[in-house]
Amino acid sequence: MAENSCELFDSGHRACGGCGAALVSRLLLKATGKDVIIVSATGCMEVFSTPYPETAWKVPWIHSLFENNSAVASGIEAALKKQGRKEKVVAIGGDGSTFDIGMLCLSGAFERGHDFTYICYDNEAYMNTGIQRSGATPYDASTTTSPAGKCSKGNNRPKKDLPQILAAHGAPYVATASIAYPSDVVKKIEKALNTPGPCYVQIHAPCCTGWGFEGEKTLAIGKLAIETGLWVNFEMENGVVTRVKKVVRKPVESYLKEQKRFRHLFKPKINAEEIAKIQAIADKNAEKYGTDLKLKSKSGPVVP
Amino acid sequence: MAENSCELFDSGHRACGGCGAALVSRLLLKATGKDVIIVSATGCMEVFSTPYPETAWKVPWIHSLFENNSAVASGIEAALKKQGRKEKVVAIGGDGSTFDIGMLCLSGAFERGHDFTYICYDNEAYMNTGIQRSGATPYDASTTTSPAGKCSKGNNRPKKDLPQILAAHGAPYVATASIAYPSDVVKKIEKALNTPGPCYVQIHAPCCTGWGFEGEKTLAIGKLAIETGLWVNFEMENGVVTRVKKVVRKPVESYLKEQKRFRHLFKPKINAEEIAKIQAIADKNAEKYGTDLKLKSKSGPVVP
Amino acid sequence: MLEITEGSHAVAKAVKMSRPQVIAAYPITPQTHIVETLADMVANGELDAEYITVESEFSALSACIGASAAGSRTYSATTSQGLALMFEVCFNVSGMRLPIVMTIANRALGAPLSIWNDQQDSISLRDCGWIQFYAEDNQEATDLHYIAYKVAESVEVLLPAFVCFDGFILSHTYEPVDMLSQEDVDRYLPAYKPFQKLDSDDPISMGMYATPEYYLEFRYEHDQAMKRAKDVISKAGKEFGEMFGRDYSALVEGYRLEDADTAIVAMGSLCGTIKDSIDEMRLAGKKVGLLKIRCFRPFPAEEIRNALSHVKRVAVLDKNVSIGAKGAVAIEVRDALYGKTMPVLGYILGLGGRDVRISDIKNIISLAESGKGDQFYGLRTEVL
Amino acid sequence: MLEITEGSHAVAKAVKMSRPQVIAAYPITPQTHIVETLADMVANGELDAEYITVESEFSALSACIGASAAGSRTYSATTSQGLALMFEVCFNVSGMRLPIVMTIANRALGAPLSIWNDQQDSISLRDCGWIQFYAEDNQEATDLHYIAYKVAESVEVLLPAFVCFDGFILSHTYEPVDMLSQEDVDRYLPAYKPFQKLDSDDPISMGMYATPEYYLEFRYEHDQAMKRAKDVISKAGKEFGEMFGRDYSALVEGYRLEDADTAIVAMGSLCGTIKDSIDEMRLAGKKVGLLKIRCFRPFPAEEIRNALSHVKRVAVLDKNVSIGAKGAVAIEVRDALYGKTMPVLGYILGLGGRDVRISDIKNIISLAESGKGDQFYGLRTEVL
Amino acid sequence: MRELRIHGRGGQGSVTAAELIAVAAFEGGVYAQAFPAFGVERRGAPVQAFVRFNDHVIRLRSQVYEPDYIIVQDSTLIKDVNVFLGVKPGGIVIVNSGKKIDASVPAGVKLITIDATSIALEVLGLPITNTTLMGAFAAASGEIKFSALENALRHRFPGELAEKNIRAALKAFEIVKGGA
Amino acid sequence: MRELRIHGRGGQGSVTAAELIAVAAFEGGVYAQAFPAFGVERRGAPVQAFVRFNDHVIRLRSQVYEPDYIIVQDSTLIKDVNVFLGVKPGGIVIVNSGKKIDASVPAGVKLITIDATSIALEVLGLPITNTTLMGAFAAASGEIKFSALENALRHRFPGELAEKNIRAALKAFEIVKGGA
Amino acid sequence: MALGIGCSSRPGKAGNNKTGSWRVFKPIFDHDKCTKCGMCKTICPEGCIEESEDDFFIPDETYCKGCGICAEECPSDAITMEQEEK
Amino acid sequence: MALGIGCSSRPGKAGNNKTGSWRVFKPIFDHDKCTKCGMCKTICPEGCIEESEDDFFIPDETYCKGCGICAEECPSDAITMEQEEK
Ligand SMILES: Cc1ncc(C[n+]2csc(CCOP(=O)(O)OP(=O)(O)O)c2C)c(N)n1
Ligand SMILES: Cc1ncc(C[n+]2csc(CCOP(=O)(O)OP(=O)(O)O)c2C)c(N)n1
Ligand code: SF4
Ligand code: SF4
Ligand code: SF4
Ligand code: SF4
Ligand code: SF4
Ligand code: SF4
Ligand SMILES: [Mg+2]
Ligand SMILES: [Mg+2]
Repeated sequence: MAENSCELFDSGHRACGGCGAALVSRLLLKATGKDVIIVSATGCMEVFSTPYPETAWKVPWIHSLFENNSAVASGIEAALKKQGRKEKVVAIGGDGSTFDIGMLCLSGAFERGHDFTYICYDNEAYMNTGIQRSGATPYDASTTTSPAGKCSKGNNRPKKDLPQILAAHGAPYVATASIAYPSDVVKKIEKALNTPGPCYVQIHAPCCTGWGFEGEKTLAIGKLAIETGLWVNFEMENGVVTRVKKVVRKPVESYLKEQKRFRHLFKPKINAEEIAKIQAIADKNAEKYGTDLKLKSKSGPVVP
Repeated sequence: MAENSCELFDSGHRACGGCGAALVSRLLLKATGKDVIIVSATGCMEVFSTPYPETAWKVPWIHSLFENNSAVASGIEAALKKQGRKEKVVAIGGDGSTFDIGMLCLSGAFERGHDFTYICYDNEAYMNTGIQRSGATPYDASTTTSPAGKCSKGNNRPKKDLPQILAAHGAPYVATASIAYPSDVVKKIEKALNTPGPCYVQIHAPCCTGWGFEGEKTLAIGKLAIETGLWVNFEMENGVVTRVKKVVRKPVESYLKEQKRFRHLFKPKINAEEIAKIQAIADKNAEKYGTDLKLKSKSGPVVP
Repeated sequence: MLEITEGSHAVAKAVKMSRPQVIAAYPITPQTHIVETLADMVANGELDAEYITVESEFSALSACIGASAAGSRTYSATTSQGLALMFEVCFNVSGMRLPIVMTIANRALGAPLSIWNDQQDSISLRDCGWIQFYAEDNQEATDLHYIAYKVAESVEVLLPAFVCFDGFILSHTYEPVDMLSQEDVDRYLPAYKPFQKLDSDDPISMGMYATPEYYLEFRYEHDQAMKRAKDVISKAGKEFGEMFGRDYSALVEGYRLEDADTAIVAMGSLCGTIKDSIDEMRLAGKKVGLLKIRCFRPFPAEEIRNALSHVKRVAVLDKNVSIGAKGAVAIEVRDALYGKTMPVLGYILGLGGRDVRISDIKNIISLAESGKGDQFYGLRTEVL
Repeated sequence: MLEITEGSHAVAKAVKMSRPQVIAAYPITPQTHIVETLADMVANGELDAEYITVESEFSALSACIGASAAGSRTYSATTSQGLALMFEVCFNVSGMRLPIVMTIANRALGAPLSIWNDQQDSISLRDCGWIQFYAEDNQEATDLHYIAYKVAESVEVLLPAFVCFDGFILSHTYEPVDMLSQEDVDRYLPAYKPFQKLDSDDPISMGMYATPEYYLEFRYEHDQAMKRAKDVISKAGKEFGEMFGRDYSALVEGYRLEDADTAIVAMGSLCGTIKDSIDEMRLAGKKVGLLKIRCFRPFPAEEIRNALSHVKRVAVLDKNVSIGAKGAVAIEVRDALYGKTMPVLGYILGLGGRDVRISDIKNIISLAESGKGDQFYGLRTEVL
Repeated sequence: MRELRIHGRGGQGSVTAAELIAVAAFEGGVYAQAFPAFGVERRGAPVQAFVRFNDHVIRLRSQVYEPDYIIVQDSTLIKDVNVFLGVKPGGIVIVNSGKKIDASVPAGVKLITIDATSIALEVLGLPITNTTLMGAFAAASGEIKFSALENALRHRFPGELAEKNIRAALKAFEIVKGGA
Repeated sequence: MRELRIHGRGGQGSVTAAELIAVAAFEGGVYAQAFPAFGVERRGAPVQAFVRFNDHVIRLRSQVYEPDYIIVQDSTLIKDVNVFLGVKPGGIVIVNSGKKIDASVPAGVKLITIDATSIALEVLGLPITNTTLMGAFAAASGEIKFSALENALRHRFPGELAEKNIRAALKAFEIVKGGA
Repeated sequence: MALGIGCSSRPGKAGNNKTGSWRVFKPIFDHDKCTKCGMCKTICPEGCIEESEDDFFIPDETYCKGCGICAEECPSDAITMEQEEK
Repeated sequence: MALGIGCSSRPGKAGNNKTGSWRVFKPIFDHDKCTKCGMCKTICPEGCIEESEDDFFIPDETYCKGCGICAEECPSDAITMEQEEK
């Protein structure tokens, strides 16, 4: 048995091969070290890591429900404060638990200003239950509850802007990251842990099973999301964007066409109109966050 | 019996004399007219207007719970759409139901983009249950769950910025108003009703009982809130502030000292430190929204 | 037409043919296949309904309240944690007398979390004023949806209904189901005519609060409606039988019970396994029979009393437990039989997906014969 | 020391003296005075606890989970809609075996909304694996909090507990209560020593999920803990009696029951009115007695059976109804008495704040004597 | 067992009056129980509160239907609420009024009117009559000693406020004692 | 009643195979029941699915413990899972493998190995073996007619995909038929 | 009277609750000062100020709670609150 | 074995689940190409790549699911995936 003492997240967990969320678990514990208490919401991560009695977590870990990790974390933080203990408190949940069903507890905990870090591993749908749409599902992605079909082009709502929403709650530190850039993930989590008050880090965690690509491409897909501007890596401090990952942008097709969830945009024939809408989302992101790397040449943003 | 056909909100309701929320009900129905369906959350307004069988509402009205008016409204909107009906849908709730316990359903409904208007009558605490703190309670206000005391100066959190939060949800129209300016309230509700998608209007509704002032002062207190910059009347369209009520600002004391909930800041002795913090909140509001009316003289903002 | 299909798909088809106008549901294992199928039907234009992808079960059922109050036929589905999260809303729906139908793909309730089958979820909502049907197989699960709508919407009743079927065990099982045609369904279940609705041309206030002057009477009326539902269910079940050959007029159903010494009482898919067990035991000369409870709310106390009056002993199988007491079915069956003298013994089994086999049923009969009961059955003592 | 005080204040003082380290609660009538008093104590430095003003009951109890799991003694209070909203969390707390104590100021459940008293709220959570105490008066309400913590935290039990007392009727009533001193409480209820906790020096995973290999056994263990709680309650109640003169060792308590022909069974504040009624009826020569159920979970079936074996008839008063069935207490009492022959009749009364008077109790005894029961009592037929 | 019903309006302190009367009675060795008519009434709306007095523990939890004593905080209530409903023969009704009451009290019931508003305005500077009427009640009923009332008021209100209320109560106490 | 157990890995289509076998059996007039071993298994993890065949309605709802037939989609499973557990004497085990299996089958049980992966790769261009193994099962068990299998596949998969799968299944069918 | 199914009711009964009885002070309108601006009607939380035939505004005593807002807000100081003798 | 109260457990048992059995392809590390950059270890979702005594990186076959990420991401193309014969 791999008794690897530096590795706080154990092998033997049940994630799909190539799971982005599993990598989040590992990076998270790398950032926190052992003096942490993790509160996990129901979802893939909880399910693949904690069938009784085989927990993969070597730090204190608790799961209660799908909707309440922020509230459980609030209670832990209060107890630690009362007991004079110094562990950091981290709540982690998937996008479903974070964007949707957990919003009540999340909004409440941020409003109250507890000192904890909330991590959302964002695989852009409810994966554990079989790939249903969440508030984080991108525009036009086909899921089992937003299927592409004769009268549907997939999910018809834009991705909810949770970082902005939590920044509007007065969160001192809000950041986005991607497992495609592991050290950036670790750095941002560390920064969140060391910032007093409720902090939020949303980590893009591609899901081979749910998005429809081969497991080996997990990081590659994550990179493409950033390179096309459909995912922006940034930091916000006290509501102000302070750091953005700049890129030389690629057209969104290069990201979309790699994934089954967008296949209906290409087959039976290319749906240029919808792809243009998605391109517009990327363009808006780029503009809003100023992600475009100005090349030395004066040709402007490299959007074809 | 007053059978007043133009008046869609009936006399005989049980609000305290001088209730700001009661005035909101009346102004709301003035703005909506009869072709509307109202969804009301539990709270003072629901309780003072609908003890069986004495409803004060002459338009279709439904109450289900304290936390779900947005979701009920979502269902109504969907049903009307399916049935090809044209009534407007309005969800209304107090600040407790809106800022706190209703956040799950509210955030979900805004994320899904239903075509309805959400009205929050903001009396800055849970009044129906006896003046407990909500996420909308202003800094330092003494309530029964954030009482001023030896170790407490009242509510220790700033007011949650729900307009900004809902704007970050992509709401096309978000506005604040005050019963102190009745026609502005009506105008903003009308605008919200006529803007497709989920719109939000937050109406300052001073509560004589909960804040501790005489009922006749309800509008006067509302005006003071605006004149001191502790409440800002503004409109946001697609996330951008498009209109702000400008004022010649008064110091916050003039507002605070009129209300029992802030009495501990003045008695037994003036707590200048805390008042300065509240003044800073007003100053920040003024700066953020640009509320200060520049007088002809070049003396700058009239903040002493 | 007899076709072989997954339970969830059969249910989804039945729902579709019931022509709901608004569907609001939130995914949860093992209910997902139902709502995914419905989403697909909507996406492909096969079902002309508003499908609301809510952010939680709390909103799912709340949106149903809105839609139903606005006069649309309304549907949802859930299970376990999802149903638990709806608890407050469930009491609300029934008290508001909105005839919503909701499928429950029965699953255990946490903690500990379990996605597997038992009936704790719907059983623990037995007070909430909804009709509760339990299906033995996917044929019943399917048919009960039509009946549920018909009963729920009847003016004598005006109550919401759960159609419960065992998660995975039925929901994920392919088996032959005789599906009605749309025309058949339309004949049986005509277009929805709401008793009252939110309508600006005829405004009413719904969901008002009741002072002590009125509250007791509202609860009484609610309870009376549930009691009236018994007859309405019988009639609707009979009519169904007359039209389509499968009679559901009985709220409880006996199997080889007439001459039985030992009666088993059970609900849901367990009944199938029990029937096979009974056949085997009968071959071995044991006079065992089954009383299946198809409708748990309204509770058919009299029917149970009549059906069991002649047996020597009763073994009640519960896929639930009221911690600190017993299984809920056992408690209520004993209540129904109060005054009788034969032993009525309860067995709590199959919780959280623990498989129940023919041999288990036989063991239980042995236990019952030796007077042992009111216990958990099937414990792996090695892990205790 | 005997002092006259409001029920809610007495409870708040008892809570304070129990030294909770974390309190998370959400206001709801008629629980508010308790949590307001606690907030005030914290604001004035009389109580050194973290007081979390959560945004909902769902979070209130969830925060308690976190605090309790992190090793702090934890408290909450709620009622009605608030408790209903906690339903899913309640099952979670108990399954996670966290010894949280929560006061329930009993109130009716909507729809229709009602802020007034009955016991539908906690009764409808009877499956959820919490200990349930019901107080007759504010003395009991107060004392039961110490006992609740002691029992809940005992290693043989490790279960959460509701202390239920009737909303308004007790919570808002001033009456004399003998309050313990802090020293007394500290002697009876020592500082909290968690059985296990989240701790980076000794990490564990809590709230894992259970596959079908384990789930049944976890539920069994939960049920066993509840059964063990019976003895632990008796012991803790006896110890309380020995230390402070009020003995709570019995889970059920008789009043003039020894020679009664007719026994009334009831819970909560109704018992006071019933006792006065019994005294009057006794004067008129009627042999009536009361069996008060103080602890409804674990359900004291044997104790009830023993206490009632000699009576000629039983009238069970329920301030709740399982719609489509009966009152929950009546059902379980009949279950407990199964095999007996005296009539056991149920009366559903006092819902949503309908006042219950001595004359009502007398009427019910008449009804019971004439064999009429299993009905709602006290309907205003003029509004039906 | 004796029972008292207090009629007032939301905001007039009827519930506080009931509580303080119970506290005072308890100090005098009487077992007392005080509770409001539970409702959702808001400022201005008619409300009620109750007190029971007994020699031993009070177990009864129903509302009060046949009071021995009635206090009416505001004579304007008489028009809208049947404040005398159920009063026991031999009972005492205390009405705050500066004028004669034209409503007819049931036979055998003693009616005391006292201008508590004027007293309160004079002594407290506010038209808050609940404590004043407590003094009247103490004098009329004999259920509570004035000294106990003093203690109860001192316990509830801080410093000078308590003293003022005591003075108002005493004034009413003396008027009623004198008049009786 | 006959029972079949299919062993595979998450993502290999074992549940689909069970369903389609049931569909085909049903077409042949047999009452069939198919269901997965309900679990939380993810892509790659060992999974199971079951089919029952009967002449009349199947009421039994327990899992399959003593199968008449076993299909093993992936011979690497044999090392980690006891795939032969409970197999009935006289039963048939079909293992996808290009090589001889070294695991010992219980006595009286017929072992058929077939290189479904190669067939699938060849015909479908993908190593997805479930449909191929259905063909082998049809031939070995006689529970389903090949024509019924064809219909089931055509019903489930669109156009050319169905035809390809049918070709793969047929190839396996013929191999097993030939070998049998 | 039958109960409204699900605790529902048609409008029209709120007026049964005559909130005029709550009143301690009563607004007295001075028509000489009144400019008929209508503000009082707009802001009365009871909605109980009516326009009379001659365009003046008068409170409906059946419902006026005497809150005094109209008096406070009347731009012409045309309303005064007087303690009421009932 | 007694159940962990409340479905709790100490760490250490996850490894009982030998996910190596899920593997179809197997990563082969070419130590000649390897620059010892450590990327593979960082990004393996199984956390099953170890640094050996000689600073090279090797996958733990007991747990490696054969996802191929390491091969895909290795900056030196030092890892190749091969179908495994078990
Ligand atoms: C109240 C409740 N509703 C639904 C579920 C079912 N459920 C469990 S996990 C899950 C989806 C999780 O999605 P997400 O949070 O995005 O995590 P992921 O599985 O994608 O990692 C759902 C719907 C539940 N456990 N509880
Ligand atoms: C689930 C639930 N929790 C608590 C309550 C109790 N409650 C009813 S209204 C209310 C406060 C309402 O506050 P707000 O929304 O601000 O309206 P207001 O009363 O101030 O007008 C509370 C806490 C409830 N009805 N339901
Ligand atoms: S479904 Fe996606 S998120 Fe879940 S374990 Fe598999 S790869 Fe990871
Ligand atoms: S408490 Fe405040 S909000 Fe409620 S009715 Fe009275 S004045 Fe209006
Ligand atoms: S507000 Fe004053 S001036 Fe205007 S209409 Fe009313 S009374 Fe007349
Ligand atoms: S006093 Fe108040 S209630 Fe009366 S008319 Fe004026 S504003 Fe309306
Ligand atoms: S990623 Fe490649 S080069 Fe880097 S350590 Fe691993 S095998 Fe070597
Ligand atoms: S193939 Fe995947 S699981 Fe195996 S070592 Fe490489 S990254 Fe880790
Ligand atoms: Mg997700
Ligand atoms: Mg409020």
